[in-house]
Amino acid sequence: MGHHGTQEHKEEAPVTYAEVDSTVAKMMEPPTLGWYILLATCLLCVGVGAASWTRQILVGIGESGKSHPISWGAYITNFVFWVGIAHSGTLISAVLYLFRAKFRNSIYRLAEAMTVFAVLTAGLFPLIHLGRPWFFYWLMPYPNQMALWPNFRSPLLWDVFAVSTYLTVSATFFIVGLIPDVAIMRDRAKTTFRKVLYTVTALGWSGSHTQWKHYTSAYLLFAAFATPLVVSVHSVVSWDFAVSIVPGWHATIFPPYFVAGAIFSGVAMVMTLAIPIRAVYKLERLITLQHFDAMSKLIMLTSGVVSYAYITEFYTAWYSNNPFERAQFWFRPFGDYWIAFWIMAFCNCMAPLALWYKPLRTNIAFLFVLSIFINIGMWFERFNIIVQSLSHDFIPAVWGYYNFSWVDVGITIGAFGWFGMWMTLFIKFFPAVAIMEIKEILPPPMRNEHAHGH
Amino acid sequence: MTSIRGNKVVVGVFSFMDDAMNAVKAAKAQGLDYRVYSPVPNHDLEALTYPEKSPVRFFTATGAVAGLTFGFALAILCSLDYPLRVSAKDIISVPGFVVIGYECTILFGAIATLLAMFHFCKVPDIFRKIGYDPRFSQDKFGVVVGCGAAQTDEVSEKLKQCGADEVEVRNGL
Amino acid sequence: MSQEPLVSINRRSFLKGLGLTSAVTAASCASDKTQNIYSYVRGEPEQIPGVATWYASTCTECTAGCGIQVRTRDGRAVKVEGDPRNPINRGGLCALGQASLQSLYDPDRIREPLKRVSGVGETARFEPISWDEALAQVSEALKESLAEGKTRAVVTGEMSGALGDLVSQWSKSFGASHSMYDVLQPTALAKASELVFGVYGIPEYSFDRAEVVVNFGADFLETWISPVQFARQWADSRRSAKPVRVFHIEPRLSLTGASADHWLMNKPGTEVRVALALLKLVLASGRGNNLASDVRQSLVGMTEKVTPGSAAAEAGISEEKILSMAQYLLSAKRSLVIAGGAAASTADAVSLHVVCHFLNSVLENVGTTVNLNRMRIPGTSMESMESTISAMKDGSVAVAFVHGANPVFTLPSDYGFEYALRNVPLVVSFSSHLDETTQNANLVLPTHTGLESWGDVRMYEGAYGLTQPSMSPVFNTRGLGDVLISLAASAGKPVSDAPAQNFKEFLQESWKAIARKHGVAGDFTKFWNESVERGGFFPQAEVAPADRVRVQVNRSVFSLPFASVAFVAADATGHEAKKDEHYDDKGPAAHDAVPGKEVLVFPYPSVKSFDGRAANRPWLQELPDPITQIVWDSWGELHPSTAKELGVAQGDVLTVRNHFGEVNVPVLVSPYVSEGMVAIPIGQGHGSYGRFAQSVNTGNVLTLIAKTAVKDAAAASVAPSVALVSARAKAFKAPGRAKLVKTQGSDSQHDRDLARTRLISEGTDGALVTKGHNAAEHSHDVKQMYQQREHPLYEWGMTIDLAACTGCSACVVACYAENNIPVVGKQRCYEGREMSWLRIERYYDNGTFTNKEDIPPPEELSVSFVPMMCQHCHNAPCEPVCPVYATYHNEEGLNAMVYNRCVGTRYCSNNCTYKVRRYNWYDYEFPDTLNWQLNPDVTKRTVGIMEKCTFCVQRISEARDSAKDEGRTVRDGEVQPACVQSCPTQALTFGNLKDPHSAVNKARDTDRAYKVLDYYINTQPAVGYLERLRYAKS
Amino acid sequence: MARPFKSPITLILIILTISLVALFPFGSTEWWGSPGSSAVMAQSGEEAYGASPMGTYKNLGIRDGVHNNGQAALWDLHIIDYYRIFGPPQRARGHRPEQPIRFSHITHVQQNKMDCQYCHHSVAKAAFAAIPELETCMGCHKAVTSGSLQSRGEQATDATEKSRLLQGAAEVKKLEGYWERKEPVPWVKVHVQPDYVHFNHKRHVKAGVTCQECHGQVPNMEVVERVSSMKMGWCLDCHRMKGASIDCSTCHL
Repeated sequence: MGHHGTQEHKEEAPVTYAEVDSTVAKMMEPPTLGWYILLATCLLCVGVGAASWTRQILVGIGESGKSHPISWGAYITNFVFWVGIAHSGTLISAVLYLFRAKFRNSIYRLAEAMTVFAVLTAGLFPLIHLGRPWFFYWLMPYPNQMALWPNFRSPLLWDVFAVSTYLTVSATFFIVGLIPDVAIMRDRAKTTFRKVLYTVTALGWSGSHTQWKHYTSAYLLFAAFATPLVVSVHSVVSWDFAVSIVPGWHATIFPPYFVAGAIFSGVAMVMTLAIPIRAVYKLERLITLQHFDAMSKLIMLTSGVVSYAYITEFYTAWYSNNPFERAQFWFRPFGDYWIAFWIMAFCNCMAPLALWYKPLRTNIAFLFVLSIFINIGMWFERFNIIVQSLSHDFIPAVWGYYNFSWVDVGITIGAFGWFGMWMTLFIKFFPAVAIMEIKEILPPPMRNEHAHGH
Repeated sequence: MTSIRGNKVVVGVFSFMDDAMNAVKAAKAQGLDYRVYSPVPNHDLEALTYPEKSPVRFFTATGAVAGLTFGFALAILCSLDYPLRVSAKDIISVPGFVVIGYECTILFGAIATLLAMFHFCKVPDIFRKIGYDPRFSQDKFGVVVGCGAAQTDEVSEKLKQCGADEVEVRNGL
Repeated sequence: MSQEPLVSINRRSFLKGLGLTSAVTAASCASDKTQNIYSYVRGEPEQIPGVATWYASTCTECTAGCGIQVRTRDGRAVKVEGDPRNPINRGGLCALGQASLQSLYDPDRIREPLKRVSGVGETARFEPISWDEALAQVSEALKESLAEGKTRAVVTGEMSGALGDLVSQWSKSFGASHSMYDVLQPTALAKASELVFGVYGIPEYSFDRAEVVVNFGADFLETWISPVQFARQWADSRRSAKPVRVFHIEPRLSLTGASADHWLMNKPGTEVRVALALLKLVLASGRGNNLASDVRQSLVGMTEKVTPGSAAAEAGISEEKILSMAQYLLSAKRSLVIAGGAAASTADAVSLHVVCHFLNSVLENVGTTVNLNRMRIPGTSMESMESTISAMKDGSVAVAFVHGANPVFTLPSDYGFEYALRNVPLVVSFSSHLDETTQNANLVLPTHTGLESWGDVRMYEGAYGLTQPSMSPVFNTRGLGDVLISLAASAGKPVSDAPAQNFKEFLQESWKAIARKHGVAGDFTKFWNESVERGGFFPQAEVAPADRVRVQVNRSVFSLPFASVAFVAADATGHEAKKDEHYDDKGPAAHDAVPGKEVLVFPYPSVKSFDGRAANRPWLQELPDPITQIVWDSWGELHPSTAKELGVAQGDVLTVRNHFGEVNVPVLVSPYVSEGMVAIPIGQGHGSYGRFAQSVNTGNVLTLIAKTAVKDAAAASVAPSVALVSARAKAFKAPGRAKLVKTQGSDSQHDRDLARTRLISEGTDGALVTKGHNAAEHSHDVKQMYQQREHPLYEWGMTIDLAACTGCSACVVACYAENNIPVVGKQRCYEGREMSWLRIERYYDNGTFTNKEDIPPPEELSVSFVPMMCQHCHNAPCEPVCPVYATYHNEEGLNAMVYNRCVGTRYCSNNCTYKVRRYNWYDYEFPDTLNWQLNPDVTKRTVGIMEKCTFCVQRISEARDSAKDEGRTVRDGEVQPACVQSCPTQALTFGNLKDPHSAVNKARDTDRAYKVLDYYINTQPAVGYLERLRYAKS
Repeated sequence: MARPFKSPITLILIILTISLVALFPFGSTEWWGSPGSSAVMAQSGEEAYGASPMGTYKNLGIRDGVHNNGQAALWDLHIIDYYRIFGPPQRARGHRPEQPIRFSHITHVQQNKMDCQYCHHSVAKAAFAAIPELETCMGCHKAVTSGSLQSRGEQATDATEKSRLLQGAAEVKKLEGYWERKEPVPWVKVHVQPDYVHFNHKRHVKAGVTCQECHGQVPNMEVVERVSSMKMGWCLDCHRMKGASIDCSTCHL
């Protein structure tokens, strides 16, 4: 800590503490009509999702498009998609923190919020997907009159632990990071509502030297804990598949492949969120083009890893001479769902190649379009893995098709609405850009520059 | 050291960090208790005010170890409590339980860290902020020096000398 | 099973029948409500609540006469199983017989006597009427008709035994005509026997004694004569050291054809030419000296004009095949030549049967594989039907009774049966179901089904099956016999010398005669009780087949037509000439103006719907047709080239129309039907009969068929049977698409080694050698990651012999019945949500070991059936993935499934290699009265729960329970899951793998044993398969 | 600033203790010695629970002899269990429904010394312990008619005895009514088990489990009451104790 970010603003006047405060505070000014429309849209989507889920519970899980043999479909696709989205948030907030990558500070809050809300969204899917969601608590190891415990050998139970740990740790990390910023808001608040809200949520933070001491120490430790989670959570999610024997799932490459894919999709999602927020709230001086360049490079890297993993899957299938694997990987590009495969290949492997052309890495419009492409591509990647593998496995007599249903679509829309709803509320009520951490990379105000040790 | 509690405190509001640091040095020299409020944590400030390492890390380690133990114990004991065979797997399938142990390590470690941090930072504590000023969270530095009622003028003077924009004498809590 | 008996339970919200004396309670539909316990008012000595009672009886679904055992729980029949003591079926039972319960509990059954108040046919409306009132009306009408000098007619289905006697005696005393009709009765075969052997009847065939069978289309594993008996014989031979070699010649691949070694697809109507060519070749080799020389001479003359080459050309099969068939027939010690099924039901069916009979005579099969001592005498007579119909049309019939037959549906419409019925002032239907014929009745007096009534079946001289009621009647119905006796009594016309008060007494009287005939000495009551307990009386069951070799040729036989059947266009069949004002012309007036191309209509019976009588049974509707794998539908099978000509593709709707009628069937393209024809199963497309039958609204294919006069005067003026394959019709694409629901994903096994076939060929020394997979190729030494588990007492396992599996799907229906598997309907099946725990996979291969991805051409075809259920793998992939232990491995080697623990993650289904787990996507309802059948020993499953084959764990539990009572372990064979029990060929064996002497272990002690996919994924299933056997194509 | 703990070791110990306390639920069932499920039901029911308390009813509370006082496992946390919050009282201990005829086990079993299996005759023969047929009731009540009870009641001198007899007469009258109408009595179920539990009375009776271990001292009940929770943990506890099978598919087929 204590590094100075002055070189980032060479051409312009240096950013001051006060400017950071006022820029961020501006974001939190009373909502505009546009914000209300956005929130209403999100709530409408949540309503669609809730109605779909209600229908599914009342009529039967069969209202979703799953069938025999495709017992997992859109819900698990969404689950993996949202867990994946979460990952880059943790990567940016924790891993880059440990690596002291300064470009993280202005986008990390957004990324971390995205993480928490994405996990919050993802966490719904295992519930939605259950046939008897009212018994979800049987997956928890709680002492009960049945004298029964869950099966700790099941990858799904690992999921329960991994996702709940992830949610807890990332939420903790997120909230702890928010505390000093909420304290700022508390001290600037003008309305009683906000005053009360921030007074309570700031927990009485004062920024005294002992608090900072323990805070920075704890923050580093949180980052240290969150970092292995980046690798482990999606590895565990990938084991849901890799530990099984379904051709197309049973692959040792899955954990790194999933982690890379998660970061890939997450960074894309950060871009999708950051670009409009930056434009609307005029954060150009806080979130600069250098940030986008850095993120673009991350996308290039992870896109490369993901593409390599795709190729490896095909190569492994061919080289193994296993008839089931071979059939599966022939089926993917040329079978019933060829269109899903080629969407994935285009969005995830081909489109990001454009970033090798440097000007595009700072072309905001292009990046926005690309990030949406990647989001779509990554959704289809999961769809391909889950649905394609299941529809074409060992016994040809039971090969089948996935029948996408309106409930599937409704719940997917609901998930986006749910996520959007939290994001929308968040940017209005809490600082979506980390004030304290941006200040941290600015030079502290000094009467005598030379007295400063660096 | 005289505690800042129960005595008078002198609050100095500083625009510049080096001024604030000088004030701290002065307070330290006089053996007065002090507290510094700053908008951001700072290395130099920290070296001056709290040179020791934070004890939070011990809690973290303890939590992590406890989590590891708990995770494995939970998985193993639950499996033994009602031993049911699945496939040909052993009742105690250590490879699978590693995941549980690992996740619990992180979970417990993180929670222990959080609790320790709250403990040491004395939060949540919404109202008891001695000598606090809302500007301290934004762009001002605050040095709060505790002293006897008799010393207030002297200390105020000293803080002004160090470059305080404002100096105020308040009651300690 | 809940804790207490006689309690209405939730999903099993059926009314517990409490015998005659006690009332029943309506069901409470939620377990949270107060539950009541109702006890019997009076105890039934043989019934302990919660303990099953079994009744021996005889199946009355078809005329084969299989023995059954009916399991009843608390006064309700819940399961029908084949009786192992019966000499006909020896324990197996077909799908139709298994589903007889759904006829008993049919929600659309007629529940009380009805009187038609308005409309007729499809517009008929009925109102309830009391039995007394109805019987009074019938009595009155009978009296009036006798006074007016009009006649009476009784039309029944095929009927034997005491009921048959009673009906004919009744008819005699009331001066009524009695005619029987059953569309599938091989009456042409009986006629041919009369012409060749001098006895009218169907000989008993022994497939197990033959070395070579040449079969012209007889579906002896499906519906022909006695399919369960034949299937067992065939399978016994296939498992023996010298398996019977079957040549099957037919225009459309049938289930029976699929099991043949050599399936030859011929052009329809050419069978007789191939048979003649065979006869020629056989005679040419000098055989036939056992015949009178002039007969032999006539035969030679008969075959003069045919050569193997010409026959081959006409039939569209290769000449070598004919030559090799003849060669095999000649070299076999015993052989069998048969004809039957749809392929042999042409207008010239008698000719074909005659040639087959001659072939059997010349090959000296009569007395060995063809038994003339055990003739079944079909009562069906087209002659009598025709005269009855014309009498009805004349208006000379005043009262007509119909029972056990649905001629409006099964008789070709130009017989005008429906019109004839409408011409009768009082039509009384004794049907249990509101079928098409009953819709034309004035009075409906519902009768019992076979499971509620007394009766007997005479299979042949020396085999008498006895039917006893296994439960009190479900509805307000009466037995036909009782009704007739009471009518006779009220009219003062006793039906026998010793007037019986009811039909049971009449039956006992007739059994006294049987006892006398077979010299049973002693107390009749003892004989009767023994027979009831045994389900019949089988004095000659063990007697060796006939020694009576009798050829009494009616010389007119040589003047029969032996040419290929010429199928003339519909408008040229002489229909116009026959058409009278009564005939209701459904077709367009100007047939020629109809677009489309002429095709031959090929209706065929199937195990699913038989002749249509089983159409309202949801189990059978949801049962995938073993060949097409289609559920809940009818279809028109077309050869790809014919489909192309007609411009239709799979899933299009095809209108098939001629002067007589019209059907609209979904197109199913298959290379295994002959060109230029459309094959449509009989039995679907009911206009009335019940909700399930009517859900298939394609139209009845039999309406397309015309009655055909026999061209040859020498035989008979009336064709002895309906010529199913005779009509041509215009076919064209109808608008719209049909939802053809096929439950099987891919027809090919994609070289995956699921169903293995072992080829049998003759070694150099003439001994048979089988060539299977290279054992070394598939044996593998897998290093186990985990220690293999121990099974302290039992390790349940199953062995499935693919060489004996015919794909008949009886096991599937048995599984539905035993395990309360819900029927989900067409739409859910379309979505892939059928619930069947056991499926029969059908693969088209080419019989070699390098299976191609595509299905093979007809001449290379080798069909495999793989019954696939939970394999109870020792390394089960489904178990470790369940987060809540809803599925786990118990120490008896079962892959146990705890339904109530399941939260529905469905991971187990994903991870199941065999995809045998089924998920409750919805809460499935059993419509009222069908729910009476539910097995109370099986746990209910609600929405969101995974279910699967449990090896009928409730039966294992029951056996374990009784073993514990007796302080022993479970005996080998004591536990038989429903599928194993039902299998007509005993292809499935179940038992304890721990016991080295158990049947299941012995069965798999062969080099044919393998386990599906185990080689690839080491699941170590408890279900072992034995490779299918097939003679190498020569 | 003051440190709350002198050394981190103290803290480590405290946290370890807390986490081990959290593991205490395992103490409820003896995980360290779970018997394999292969063991056949032990024949030692009587030894474990003492002889059948037939003949000594008067001194016993209705819970006496009930396994584990009718409680399920120690950790019977109904708070989270569906059936306790939303479930029916029929599944809970203390369920004591009103019956169509106020049949008194005290009168029949305690006073008239009838054996359980005289009426519940199928208990050792079948999974179900049958409710007696009306015919069985009438076997005695042909002699002990409502009329006879009525006249005895009218003649009785003791007030308790009198009211008891008169009430009995009224109840027997109801019974006679059912018998005349040939109608079964709609008894209300007291011991309701969910459909997925396949309890077999015969096996338990043959293994020497007394009726009282589950049903309590029915002879002492004027109105039959459910004294045991009959929850899975409760069943399992006894099964584990007696070495009976704890294989899921023993009860959940």
